[in-house]
Amino acid sequence: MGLKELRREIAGLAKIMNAHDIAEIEVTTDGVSVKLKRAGAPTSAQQGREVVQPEAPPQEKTTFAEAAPQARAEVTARDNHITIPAPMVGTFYRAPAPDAEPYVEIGDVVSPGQVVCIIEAMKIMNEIQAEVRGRVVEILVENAEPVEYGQPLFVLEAL
Amino acid sequence: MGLKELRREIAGLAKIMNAHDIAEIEVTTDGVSVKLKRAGAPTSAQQGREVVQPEAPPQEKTTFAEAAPQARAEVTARDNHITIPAPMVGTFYRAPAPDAEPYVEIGDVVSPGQVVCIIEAMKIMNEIQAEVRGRVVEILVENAEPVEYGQPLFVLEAL
Amino acid sequence: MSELSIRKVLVANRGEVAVRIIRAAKELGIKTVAVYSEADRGSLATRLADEAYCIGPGPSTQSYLNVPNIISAALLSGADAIHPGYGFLAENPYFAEICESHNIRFIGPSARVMSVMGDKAEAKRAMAAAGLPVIPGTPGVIQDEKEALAFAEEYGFPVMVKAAAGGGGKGMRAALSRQELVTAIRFAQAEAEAAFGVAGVYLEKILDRPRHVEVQVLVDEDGHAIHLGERDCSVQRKHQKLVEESPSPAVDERLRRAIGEAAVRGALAVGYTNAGTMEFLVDASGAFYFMEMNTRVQVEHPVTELVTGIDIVKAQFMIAAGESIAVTQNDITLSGHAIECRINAEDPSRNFMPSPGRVSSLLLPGGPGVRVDTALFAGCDVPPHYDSLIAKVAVWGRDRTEAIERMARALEEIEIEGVSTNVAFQRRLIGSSRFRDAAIYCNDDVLALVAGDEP
Amino acid sequence: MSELSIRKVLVANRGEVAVRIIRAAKELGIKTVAVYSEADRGSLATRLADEAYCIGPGPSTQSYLNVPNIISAALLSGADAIHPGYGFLAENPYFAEICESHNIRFIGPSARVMSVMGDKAEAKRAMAAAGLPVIPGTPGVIQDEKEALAFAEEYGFPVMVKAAAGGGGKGMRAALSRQELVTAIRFAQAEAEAAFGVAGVYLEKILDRPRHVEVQVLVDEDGHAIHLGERDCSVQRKHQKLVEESPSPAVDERLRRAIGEAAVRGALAVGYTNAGTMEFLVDASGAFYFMEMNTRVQVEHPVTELVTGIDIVKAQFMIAAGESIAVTQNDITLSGHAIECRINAEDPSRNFMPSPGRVSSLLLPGGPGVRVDTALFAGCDVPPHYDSLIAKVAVWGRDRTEAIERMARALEEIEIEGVSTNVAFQRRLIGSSRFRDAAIYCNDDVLALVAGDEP
Repeated sequence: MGLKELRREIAGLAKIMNAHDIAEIEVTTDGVSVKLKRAGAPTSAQQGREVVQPEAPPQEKTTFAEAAPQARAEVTARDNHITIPAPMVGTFYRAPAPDAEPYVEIGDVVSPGQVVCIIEAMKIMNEIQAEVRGRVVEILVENAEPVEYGQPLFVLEAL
Repeated sequence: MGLKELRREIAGLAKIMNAHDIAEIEVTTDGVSVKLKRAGAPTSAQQGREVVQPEAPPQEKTTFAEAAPQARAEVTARDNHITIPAPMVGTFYRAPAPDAEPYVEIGDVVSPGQVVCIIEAMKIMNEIQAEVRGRVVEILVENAEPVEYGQPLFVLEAL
Repeated sequence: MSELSIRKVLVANRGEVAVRIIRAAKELGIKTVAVYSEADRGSLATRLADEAYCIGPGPSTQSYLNVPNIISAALLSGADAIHPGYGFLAENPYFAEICESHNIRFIGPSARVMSVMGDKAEAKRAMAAAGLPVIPGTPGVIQDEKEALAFAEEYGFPVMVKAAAGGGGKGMRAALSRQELVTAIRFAQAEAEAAFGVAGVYLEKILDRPRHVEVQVLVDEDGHAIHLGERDCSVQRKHQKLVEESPSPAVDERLRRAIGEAAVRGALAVGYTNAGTMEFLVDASGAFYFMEMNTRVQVEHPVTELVTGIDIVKAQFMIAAGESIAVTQNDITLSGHAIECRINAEDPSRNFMPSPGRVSSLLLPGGPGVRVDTALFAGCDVPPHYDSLIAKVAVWGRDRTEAIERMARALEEIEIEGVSTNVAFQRRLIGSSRFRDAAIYCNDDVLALVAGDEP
Repeated sequence: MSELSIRKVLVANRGEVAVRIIRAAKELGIKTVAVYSEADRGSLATRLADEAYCIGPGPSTQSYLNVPNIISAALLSGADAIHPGYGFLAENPYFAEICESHNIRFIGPSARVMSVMGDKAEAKRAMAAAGLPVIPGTPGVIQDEKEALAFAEEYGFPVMVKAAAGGGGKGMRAALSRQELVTAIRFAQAEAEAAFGVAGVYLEKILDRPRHVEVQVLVDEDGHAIHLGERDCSVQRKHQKLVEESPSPAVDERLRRAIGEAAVRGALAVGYTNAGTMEFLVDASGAFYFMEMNTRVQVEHPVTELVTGIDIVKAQFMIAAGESIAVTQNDITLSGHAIECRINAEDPSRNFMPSPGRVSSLLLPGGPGVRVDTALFAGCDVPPHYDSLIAKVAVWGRDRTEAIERMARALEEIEIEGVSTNVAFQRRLIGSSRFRDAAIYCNDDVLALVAGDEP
């Protein structure tokens, strides 16, 4: 890594330190080692260096999907849980018709290719299929609610 | 990396430090190792490598006092070294007259109340006195140079 | 506040223009819906809008060009209008039609007019029919050298020989004299044959020191039309505008009236509505020629706003809402002088390669006479998927000299860390004697000009 | 670029006004020297200036009021002029004199004029002598009730009885009728006696719905004087201006001419030079009365710049450099409407207590018609030693309605984290019906007004 590239990283770290009142940062990776220490802060040996996570963008105002994550169009794994995100913008329906049974309920086991819900977009009903086998442990959206691209719809437990 | 190129990077680092109140930065990459430390901060064992001195505030363009630190009107201690800063803006003179002997030389021991230099401000000659006893180890400003408020003039070794 | 028939608008764009549109809507009391790609999560537009919907991943084909997702977001959010900004879907008649078919007002001209003016050849024919001068050229492929010589004789040298199937400079030759013309035709035909398999060439007049001068027009749905004077966008690099100003240093009151009237006449001839820009070339003699029309808001619209006091994006909303234009041509005067510099995330030292990244620190210029349009903030990302335009610095001055001094000052203030930008290049450009003398023309190599001006 | 007789200016101030002055100087090609206290190390002014000198510790008595250090810095840096901004040394005739004695141009009027106009009573006498109306009052302490009644009869009720030795509202009583007047005098005398040991009182007319209307004047060293119209600064909290606008909604063309001519006459009568502001009270009938003169640039000068296009700080430099004012009164027209909101680092929920600290994140408004004057940047400090003004948000609109809508939009955009500010309070103020109706007067309790307007 060049020093110029590295500087950008250090600026990011410094900002993090400033925003989070970190006293020092020491980084060693791929032959690069960086150490930052804040002024004013007690420069003593503090253990348990804080690891700062990439912070959330400030003040995002989505009307729905308040926890809209970095979801991908493909399923994303978290522990042994798998999320099915919305592949398009539209209205989420759990059943093929208002009086019909929902495609899936909590506890159901779904297989790849099985339809789990419908998203209506521009008056077209799009069947959304599971891509992996798993047990439905959570349904994150109410019936007939709007969903945005990437919004998590179901949580499956991988089987 | 050429020294010129490196200097630009160091300037960038210094700017980052100042903007974010960082005490020290130490970087090792691609055979280059850089370490920066801010002035006011209590120093931890510093040796070897490039030590970039207390940097100027971001893009500060003083014509003089390139190393203007966070100096106070009172002397500030660093290890057993004591700095005498300029208590006013003006022109620094080491001697009472152009052909006179300097008030002090390196190696001299000064006592509290002893005149160490003159700062001329608005045509008035102000005698600057030592406030503590110590041996002069460094004279930081050339004769007849302008000094700004707080700029370090002498380094004494406390006795 | 507002009693407009538009209550909520979806902004089908990103970056500075999305922010610009949201600002106009807010001032009109219109609710705003931002849409964003995954790469633009947390962008300024999403922060400023009342609502924000993710419409797809970073690549624009899957997000900002994803018509079903954009229309769905509009329907779900209850937006009754869509503003397309510039670029992306702004000049796509198909998209305008889909909006209409969903009872969503498309902020722009009708799909029909957009189709006509979107086809450069058709637009030229329509404008010629409306009596606008177009760049003289042979009516089509020349049949023989005699026809070419006759054309050159009539319009004078130099002329350009162009391959009918051309593109990318292939099959293009300039000719300064009769002898050169014959050679040029043969060369161009041979090159065209080799490159495109078709030897046909046509001739066009080459203009002396051409300037890009465009006229902003506004037409409401009752056919009331005005123009807001001209912008001079002659400072370009590879056909990319770099600096725009209004008024044009090359346009006097007489020419302003003539070119403005021509622009309005052309717009009315095709039944144009809403804001649009008629682009002309003006040569050293002051003759002007229609080039093309942009059927949307332009990147450089702020310079016109600064000298006329008219908010063009608000006017777009008002017109789309069926309101009449409240001012007459006589109310429009160009007061003072405005200049805009485009700030791009690109590296001039590496052939202006785009430079995406995270903006680690940011200082934007301010104070008297300075306007900044940007979606930047400290800590924001400049994604690699989109146009490199990240900020527009515009200034107003009592005259061109004050505007230039102010722009130099503003460019000195600006600090963008984390991505490479063309700020230093723009500083040199604005400080160059050629710019100060208003002596940069469309066909100039700006890079060389600026380099030559170095101390 | 510049051939001014001023080549290098030391800016003897801090914060937004130091930045404002540096911007003007840069546009004129004048080199800039910033001075800063230890609390302002790394401030925006020091970053933008060509040179920067530390002149003392945080407290202003030891830095920005430290005349020897400031003069030394000017001498050492070779500055040939000092701009004092507003506050600090701006209206200190002693400082102006010291500058002159060191051959440093003081950017402002002469020390002599500053002395005259700096003494409120003397200024009133001088302006009355020049034929300007001053607020009617008894010539001095009243001798008996008969004199008081005669005064009230002549000028009409209501009148204010004020202790000659007064201050802080003590010994002040309003009277609406003859009967009340007699009582008021006795009460005021008793209160004055108790508070100050002196019973003497005088009378002043109480104005009906008074507005603070001030006129910006420019006078060059040849005595060529113009005014730049008026600013309305009636929206105040405890005599602190909060919102300023130009033109005044209460001033018509006739009154503008009258008050403007009076301002120019007054300035010329005392031999005033450079930029200055004549402050008047205007009552509901349109009568105006001289209050005082500010012999420096005002915080609220941007609103005048926005409607006239004149750069007032540049004009200060030009005049100080001996240049003539290039425009005549007829060239000055107020175009559109401008409003400024002062953004202070203070906590409205804690009685507007100052709120110093570090600005952790910052988003300033931009886009059409918005001007921000500030020294803030993300990561900067707001030191506890100084005035709480941290930013000025000014907008321009074609009319007052557009300006209000634009200000509402700008205030919605602004985000300052790390210190408490009055932004939310300003939003409510600008959104209030009383402000929209231009029905806020100097004597109104703005806090109550805004609270009463809550839904």
